[in-house]
Amino acid sequence: MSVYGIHKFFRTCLHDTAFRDLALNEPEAAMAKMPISDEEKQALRDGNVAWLYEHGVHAFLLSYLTRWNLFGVTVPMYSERIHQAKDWRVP
Amino acid sequence: MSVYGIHKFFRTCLHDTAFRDLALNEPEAAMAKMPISDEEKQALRDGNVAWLYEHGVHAFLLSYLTRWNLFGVTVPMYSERIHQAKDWRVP
Amino acid sequence: MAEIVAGIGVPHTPVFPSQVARKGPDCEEARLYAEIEAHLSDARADAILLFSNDHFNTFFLDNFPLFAIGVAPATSGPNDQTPMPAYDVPVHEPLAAHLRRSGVLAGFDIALTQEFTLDHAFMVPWHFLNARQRTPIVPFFIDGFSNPLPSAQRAWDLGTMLRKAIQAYPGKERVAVIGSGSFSLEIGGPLADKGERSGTPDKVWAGHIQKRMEAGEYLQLISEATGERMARAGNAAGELLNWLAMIATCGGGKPLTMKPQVDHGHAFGVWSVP
Amino acid sequence: MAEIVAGIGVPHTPVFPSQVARKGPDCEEARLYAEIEAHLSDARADAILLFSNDHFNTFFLDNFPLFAIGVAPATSGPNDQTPMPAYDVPVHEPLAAHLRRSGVLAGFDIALTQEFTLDHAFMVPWHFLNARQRTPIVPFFIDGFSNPLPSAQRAWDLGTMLRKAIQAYPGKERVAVIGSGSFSLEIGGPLADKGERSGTPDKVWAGHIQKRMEAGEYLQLISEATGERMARAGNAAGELLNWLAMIATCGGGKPLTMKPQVDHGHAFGVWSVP
Ligand SMILES: [Fe+3]
Ligand SMILES: [Fe+3]
Repeated sequence: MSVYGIHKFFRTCLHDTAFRDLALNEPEAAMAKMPISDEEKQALRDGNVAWLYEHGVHAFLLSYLTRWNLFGVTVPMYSERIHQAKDWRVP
Repeated sequence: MSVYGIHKFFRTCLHDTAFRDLALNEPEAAMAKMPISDEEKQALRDGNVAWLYEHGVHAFLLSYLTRWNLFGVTVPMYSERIHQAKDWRVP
Repeated sequence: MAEIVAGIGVPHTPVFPSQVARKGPDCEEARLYAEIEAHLSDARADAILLFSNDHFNTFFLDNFPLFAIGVAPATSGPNDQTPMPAYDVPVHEPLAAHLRRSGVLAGFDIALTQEFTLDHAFMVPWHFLNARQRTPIVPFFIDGFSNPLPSAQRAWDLGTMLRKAIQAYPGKERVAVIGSGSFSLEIGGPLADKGERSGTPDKVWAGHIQKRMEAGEYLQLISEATGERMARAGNAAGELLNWLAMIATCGGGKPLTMKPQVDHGHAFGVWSVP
Repeated sequence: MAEIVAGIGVPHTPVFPSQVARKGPDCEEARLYAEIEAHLSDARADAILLFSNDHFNTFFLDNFPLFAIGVAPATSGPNDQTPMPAYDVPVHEPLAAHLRRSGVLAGFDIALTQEFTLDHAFMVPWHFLNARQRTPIVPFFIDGFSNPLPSAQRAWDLGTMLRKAIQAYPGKERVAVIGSGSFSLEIGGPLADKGERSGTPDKVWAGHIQKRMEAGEYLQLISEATGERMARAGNAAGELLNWLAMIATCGGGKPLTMKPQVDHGHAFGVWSVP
């Protein structure tokens, strides 16, 4: 899994305000516009940032969740969850 | 002059059929949508392919003129004119 | 340890698919491609590394890579209105990702392309050589069309690096390598034939390239194939770089067979893979 | 023969413009940038080569260059909603085109970018150092943010090549060189501070980089700054590459001054230009 679609989802949220509004108001419709798998969709719905990070999502783009509290994710929630993630950078 | 706008004009004609139709039916409106200079516009209006080539337009993109006879340029006209151009490749 | 099992050079002339559809399987192009398709099929490849050059279709000058590699599950084409069937194309994503990573770590500044379609430069070879087999490809984009081009030495070094990277790939894949393009071809420029949109301005250079390749004289060819020399053979003559990268990836041996179409300034070749 | 007249390293922290606007000209960041702005102004540059890294704003993974150079009459920014003034930015197009051409001919596979906007990585340095002078820039994009990164050696070699290319430019331009970014910074990852979106996970590494630079120990720094080492200092720590390219372009001398902001994992530096 390349997580390209997840990256595109977040990047589009920043650069396309109409898409961002859709992601906030109708997240299922927004996700359907992106090449993301069912597993990835579930992780987004759950705000499961640890799973997303462990599967290769760039943390900078992932943290866009907190810019607009997408899927209800706040900074404290995000921080607590991301610190549970296995960090694949450090072997 | 980078002739980037001329390159973009031709490339958009191939990839965007609405723009191509505009270029055929309202060439002034089509040119106005692109970052091209007045001098470049005049060369397009005149079908002055030698001038455009000499100023650095990629011949492959330039020859898109003949795909749809943009600005009235046909293959025989194009060929005759391009052979008048100074070829900057061969010193 | 993946293995290189076939090396192939072919043109990607965009009118060939429609011409062959019209003229039938006995025309020259049909037979030349069919022989190579048979060779490729016999090689039982699991992946095909395909070097070719975009013609301002996949990429434009707003962000034009010198080298790029497509890393995605799949792609499609043609994206440039070439009269030919449309195809969905599987990509060998893990091998593509490995080659991109290996290249960057080895000092090759290769752009990463995760969402893209392909123009005739990739799809004409696909149509004739792989539309039946549907072996996943790794699309490798070399700028052979927008000056300044990478040097012939750089294209060669790229292939040499990719050869090592393929051999270091942690899988048992059998990898075929294709390079695609012309040795002499001018489209739309002053070197085109009078009254035509294109032409083959330097058949002597095209023939010379063939002789150098048949003799395995790549060092000499690389020093001869300067940007200026290629430009004088037409504005698509830089497509030689796709062949050089293919040959280096295959280890720099001689062609097993090489059949020119002299009037077209290109050839159909099969390489040894020592 | 153009001439290199200043070398500068600064951070591009996106909150700095709004913070400084709020806190006024006596706050630490305001003073640090102001000193460097004065140095740059004294250098009377005709062009500024600015190395920085895009953060998925100018480029995305559909076509993500490892190295790219902006060749256009002008650009603008920020394109990423950084709270700061919007600017139109002149580009030194002839120098940019020369450096791209020189780089390709020297074996650097640099993407060509003829229509683009800039994110905070370029616009924060512009805002503090050049918004008054408005010296035309040459934007040079180095991937310091999306793995795999170019190696530290590659960034150094890039700068060494660009130094020669600047000196070979057929014009009398005075060229300043800026590299921008952090030595340790994590945004959104597990190394961020608890409860925060970012953090400075490796102040020791940032301090070590500063010591290496002050001693001119670049060979050692290059061998230490592996992709893994930088990654352990945070997902933006690869921005060190922008500094290394700047220092090599300036001839590899020692900094004249280097003032760290330890808590931020970055520094403000001015280089000798031997
Ligand atoms: Fe071609
Ligand atoms: Fe940054």
